[in-house]
Amino acid sequence: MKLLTHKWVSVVLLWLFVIAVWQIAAGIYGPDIIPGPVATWNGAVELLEDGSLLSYIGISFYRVFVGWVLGSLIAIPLGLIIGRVAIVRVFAEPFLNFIRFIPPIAFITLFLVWFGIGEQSKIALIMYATLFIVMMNTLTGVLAVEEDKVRAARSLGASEWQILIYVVIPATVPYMFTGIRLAMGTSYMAIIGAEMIAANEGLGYLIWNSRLFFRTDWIFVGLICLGLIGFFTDRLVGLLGKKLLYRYGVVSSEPIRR
Amino acid sequence: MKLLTHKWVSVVLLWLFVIAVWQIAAGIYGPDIIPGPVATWNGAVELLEDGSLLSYIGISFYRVFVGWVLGSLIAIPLGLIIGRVAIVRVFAEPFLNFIRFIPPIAFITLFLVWFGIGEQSKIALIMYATLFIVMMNTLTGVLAVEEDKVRAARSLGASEWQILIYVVIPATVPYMFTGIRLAMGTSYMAIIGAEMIAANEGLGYLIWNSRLFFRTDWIFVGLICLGLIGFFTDRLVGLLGKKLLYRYGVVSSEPIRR
Amino acid sequence: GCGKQQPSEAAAGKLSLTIADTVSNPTFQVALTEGIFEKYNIDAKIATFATPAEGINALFINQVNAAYGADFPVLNAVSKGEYSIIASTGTGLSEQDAANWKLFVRDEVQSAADLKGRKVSNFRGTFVSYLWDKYLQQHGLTSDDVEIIGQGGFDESYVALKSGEIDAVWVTGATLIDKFASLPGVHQLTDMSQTEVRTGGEIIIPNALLEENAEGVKNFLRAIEEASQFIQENPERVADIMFEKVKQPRDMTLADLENVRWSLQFSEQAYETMNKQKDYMVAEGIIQQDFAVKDKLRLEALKEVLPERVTYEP
Amino acid sequence: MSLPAHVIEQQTITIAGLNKSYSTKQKGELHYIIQDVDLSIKGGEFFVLLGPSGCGKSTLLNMIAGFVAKTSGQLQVGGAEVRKPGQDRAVVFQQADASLFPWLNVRENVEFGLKMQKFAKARRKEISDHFIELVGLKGHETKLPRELSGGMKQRVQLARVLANDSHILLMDEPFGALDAMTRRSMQKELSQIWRQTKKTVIFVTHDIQEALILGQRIGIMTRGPSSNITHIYEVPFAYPRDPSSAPFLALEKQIQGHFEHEYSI
Amino acid sequence: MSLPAHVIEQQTITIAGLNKSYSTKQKGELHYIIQDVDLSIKGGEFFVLLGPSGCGKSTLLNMIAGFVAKTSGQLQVGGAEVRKPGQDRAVVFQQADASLFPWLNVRENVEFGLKMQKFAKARRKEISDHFIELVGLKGHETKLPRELSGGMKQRVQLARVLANDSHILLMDEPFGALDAMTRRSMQKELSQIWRQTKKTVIFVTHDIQEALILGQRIGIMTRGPSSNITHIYEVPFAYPRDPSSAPFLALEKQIQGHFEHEYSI
Ligand SMILES: Nc1ncnc2c1ncn2[C@@H]1O[C@H](COP(=O)(O)OP(=O)(O)OP(=O)(O)O)[C@@H](O)[C@H]1O
Ligand SMILES: Nc1ncnc2c1ncn2[C@@H]1O[C@H](COP(=O)(O)OP(=O)(O)OP(=O)(O)O)[C@@H](O)[C@H]1O
Ligand SMILES: [Mg+2]
Ligand SMILES: [Mg+2]
Repeated sequence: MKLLTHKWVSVVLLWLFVIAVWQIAAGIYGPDIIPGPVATWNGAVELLEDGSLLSYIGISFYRVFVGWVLGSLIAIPLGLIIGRVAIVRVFAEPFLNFIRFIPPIAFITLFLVWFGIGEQSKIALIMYATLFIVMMNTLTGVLAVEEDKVRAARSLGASEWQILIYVVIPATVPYMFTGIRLAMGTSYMAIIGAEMIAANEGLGYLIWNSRLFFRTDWIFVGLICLGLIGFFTDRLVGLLGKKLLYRYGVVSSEPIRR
Repeated sequence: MKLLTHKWVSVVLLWLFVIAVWQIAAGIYGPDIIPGPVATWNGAVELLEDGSLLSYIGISFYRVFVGWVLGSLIAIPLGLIIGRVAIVRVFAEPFLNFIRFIPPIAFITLFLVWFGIGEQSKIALIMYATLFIVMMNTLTGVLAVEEDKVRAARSLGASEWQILIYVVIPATVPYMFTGIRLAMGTSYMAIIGAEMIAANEGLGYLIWNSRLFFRTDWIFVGLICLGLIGFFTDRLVGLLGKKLLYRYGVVSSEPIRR
Repeated sequence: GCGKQQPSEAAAGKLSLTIADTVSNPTFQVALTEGIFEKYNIDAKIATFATPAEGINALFINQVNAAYGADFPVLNAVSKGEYSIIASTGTGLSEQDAANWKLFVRDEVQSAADLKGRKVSNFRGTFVSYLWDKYLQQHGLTSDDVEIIGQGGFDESYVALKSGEIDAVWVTGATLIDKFASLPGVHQLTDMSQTEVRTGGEIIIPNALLEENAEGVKNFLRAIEEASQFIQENPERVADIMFEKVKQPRDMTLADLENVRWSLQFSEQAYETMNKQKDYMVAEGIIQQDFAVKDKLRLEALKEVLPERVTYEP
Repeated sequence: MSLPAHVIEQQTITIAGLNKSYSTKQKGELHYIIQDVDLSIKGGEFFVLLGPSGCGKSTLLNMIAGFVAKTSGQLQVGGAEVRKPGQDRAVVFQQADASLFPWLNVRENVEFGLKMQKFAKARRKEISDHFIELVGLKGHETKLPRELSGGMKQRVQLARVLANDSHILLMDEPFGALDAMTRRSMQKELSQIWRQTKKTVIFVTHDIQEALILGQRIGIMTRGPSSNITHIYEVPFAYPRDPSSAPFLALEKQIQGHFEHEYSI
Repeated sequence: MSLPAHVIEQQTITIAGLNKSYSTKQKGELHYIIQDVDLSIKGGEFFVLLGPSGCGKSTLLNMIAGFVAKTSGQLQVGGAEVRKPGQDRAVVFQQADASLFPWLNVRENVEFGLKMQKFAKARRKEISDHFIELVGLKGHETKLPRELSGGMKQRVQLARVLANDSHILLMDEPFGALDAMTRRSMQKELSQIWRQTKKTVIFVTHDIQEALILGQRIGIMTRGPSSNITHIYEVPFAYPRDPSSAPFLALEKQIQGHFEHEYSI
């Protein structure tokens, strides 16, 4: 038990178990339905040999990264404005509550029209996926700033602008960070949609295009890569947050459980 | 200002404003790219006349509803087990943190393979979209149950099983409810993916296939319907929660801000 | 699991079919709605997919037991397993059919030679890559001389061509051709009849189905033939059916019917066309295991139902 | 205080050489929270545990309750070693919000233990009626905890453990979160209830006045780490006690002096 | 207490016929929190506001601070009507966690007001050094609030408002969340600091003993709604005060009697 709860041991055991179940399932259902670990590995090797898998990972990561960063950069000021200005909030909230049920993929055609078939439209789709979640979390954070902090600052002589810069923004940092981290998850989720738009490469392209040729092994390769880079970048962001934002109350690098 | 912050006035004003902007944009880009409110309305009428829009809404709603309910019903016990049993948690968490970056749409081919071309695969996709979010929230809730409550119950003579039933589950209700409500959003988002699987009806089908016919007005009709039913069912679930789960600490029916 | 047929039904010639269809094909929808399948003792279901390729994929997992598609996905499918081509749909092979694939280009492109260094659209999972290959070859260019942009739909191509993000795209379908033709700064450079490329369409089913219920398969072909006749005679009715079933706008259906008419057959040309495309696919690595197209043909049912239409001699 | 001898026996708490340590990050090195505690509390006694914040009062109480395992030493209740929580020992927690069940109303909270033990409904009602009245919550039976004030919540906790008929009450700063006036009236009532019901009580606090109002004996815990009980004061005054009487104030001053040198920021 | 007359003038708080109401859900009906309050506090005074929970002490304090607008009546500080928060009136809040800036260390928190007013860095350091030392936090300058105990956090709040050189300190149960012993030592220090710095203090509490240890005058607020200040006790004892002295205890009893009838659950 002591040994089992030790993190690395258990993680390795878990993966061995998952792989075993997977292999058995593949044996039962056959490779077209469930490509087993070996078949998937072979598929991966095939893609690795000509370097395409690595370049796909690089390209998808780049798109996710840029879209996510830009989306967050836009979302944070918007969230701050919506949170601080009651009149804007009254207008924006019903709209946000309506639009949040519309998936990024629904915007493919429109984004194509607005941003063309190049990188822009793909990145815009990731931005869309990021935007609302960061905005909503920033907004929540702004509304959660303790009134006492604002009052204290005000009676210490801070102007409204100083209150925004020196109180509201730092107090909202943990919420922004949570939003940004959650948004990373949705960004990875949106990559398939983004790479449906005139893409010739990328993990989303791999997953989507492999459907046409019924290469379930490649679909598996794509899914696993997506999961893995998602997992590791999330950890990285978590650690960075803990290191850099400790002051602001970002104290845990554990994955957000929700 | 007083009048503006009054809810209904502001919501109506907001929509008038949105529609005006939309009409202007439509004028600039032309109906192929952005169908204006009038064109969209005409498209909606066309679909309404033979009853297909209503039946699409009904069908998509049914799929979302069934998948969401089933997904939640599976997710809650899983979340409880993962939360209560440390050894299961140690195994399950890395796996969950891996899989949460894989979007429902990536599973289209696989679910087609596993569940066929009927309703099952569509509902399974919605279930997948629901599953993790409800599971993660339930898990968070279980881990957040105050130790004092468990201790109190134990020294009042409750068995482990009674603690689960009479303490852990009721204490976790607000988290489950939050998870279920958030999952509703992702369920609506997943409907397009679900209805890519051999469907010839439903809002997702309408949105996706109208691309083939170049009917951007129908895409808009689909998106608006999706947003609206999402918005209203979310409100409904919120109100029901507040009414039925008040005891458990579900006290607000406001949309979840994140 | 809707694609499994009972042996007892086979004895009676009754056939349970799940057909992989695409949104814009009226044949099966009409046969179902007008009771033609029923008349031929066929219990048919239609599963609608966005593209033929996805429909054919559903064969592999026993979700459907009949599918149709153009040469490209069909060849891809038969290369992988126990499936047979039982007939050609008779579309796409004539010069007139080929002329329905138009090459639209930006005005900067006035001849094939101008395509050098330009961006051209490839509709993913279709024969268009083959078409580009042959077309460019014909004009002394190769695929390396252009930049190929993979695309997933004509709406994408339309927007991209309009904004100049691609310079050339092959388009088919009456409505789409009208739309593309009316784009400012865009003109039609040529059509496919000017190339050696033809692309047919075929119907494929699992071999097992032929063995178990040969009579049923014949009935299936008879039903298709009757539906094709009906479609030619009642275009308005077909447009209504298509709107009701899959929401294809009526004018679009009517315009397509003028050009695309199913007429079951199997000609020497159909075989040749497939053979050429197969060679290309093998060379490009799209098909991994080479095979002989003639081994994948099972034309006995068609020969019996429409003997005069089978002109191919092995 | 006239409990039968066997009952007193049964509720006696005997602690000898008790240790509790947590291993720190550097392996092997042990960090003692409490070390070598000796203590004996006899049935029916009101014992107060007084000590500075963080010294280990809660840890000791939790060990007696059976929530936390000891590292070594002897810890017996009624002659039997404590291994797990038992119905004989009930706990009143500091944070009522964390320990009451917010989805149950006052009556349901009070009846919780009885329900777990499958008492009949009528019997449950009878018992809960009695104790709800005893703690002065009659008329509030159907309110949810969130509709009560802090003082009322602590009364619910008290009624809950009394209804469960535990003989030993372990109370961990139960009035720490109340305002000064509510706290005073709760102290009075607890003292009354204790005298009526003859429970054994271990009451944790860091308020000297509170300790003197309530306790028969006051055990002083030293500052942590490795704290233990260095001194036990007997409080000879009759109940109810008057905090402004001279001997009370004298003893208060004496105990305060005891802490003075231990206390800076 | 030897402030120049014009300074005393400048810090005088004059309240007459002050009302505060919130409109309830049924439109038109007004719900008075406090009604018709008259009060006059002169510069340099230590005034304690004593009253039961929920009576409106915080509301009154927030009106003086300028955080909450009055409904009607007169509320002047230094002869001018209060309309918004001002640097002349500083507030020490009950919940240090809610009012300190957790991302700033002790020094940065103390310097916050100075920074907002664009003091030079060196000058800021000089001032903060002085007040950090005054409240006994020397050596803790670079700690973050979450690394401090409750008492230390309140010291930071105190240093923060002292550094800002506000003449009036409004303190809303600043020691309410501290444990009994820390609270006692903080009371001592606050009293000392007040005597050194000669601020005007309005101190809110519901602890009678605390009120008596600190205040020159104690204003008693009635239970809400529509509460006001019915009675003001003068506390004639010299500082530092001894809570076990007979006159102290007598006055404590008297004030307690004042509340007794107002207090049930
Ligand atoms: N699980 C644990 N692991 C390590 N150290 C612990 C653990 N639980 C408590 N401690 C430490 O034990 C010490 C005593 O804690 P305890 O809660 O018993 O103090 P206390 O006297 O009840 O304090 P307070 O008056 O603040 O309630 C503290 O220093 C605390 O940090
Ligand atoms: N914004 C508001 N709207 C309506 N009622 C309010 C508002 N703010 C405070 N109240 C009411 O005013 C009354 C007085 O509140 P206040 O916080 O001033 O009391 P208090 O004396 O400070 O209590 P405590 O001792 O608990 O701090 C309470 O009954 C409260 O419900
Ligand atoms: Mg404790
Ligand atoms: Mg208050």
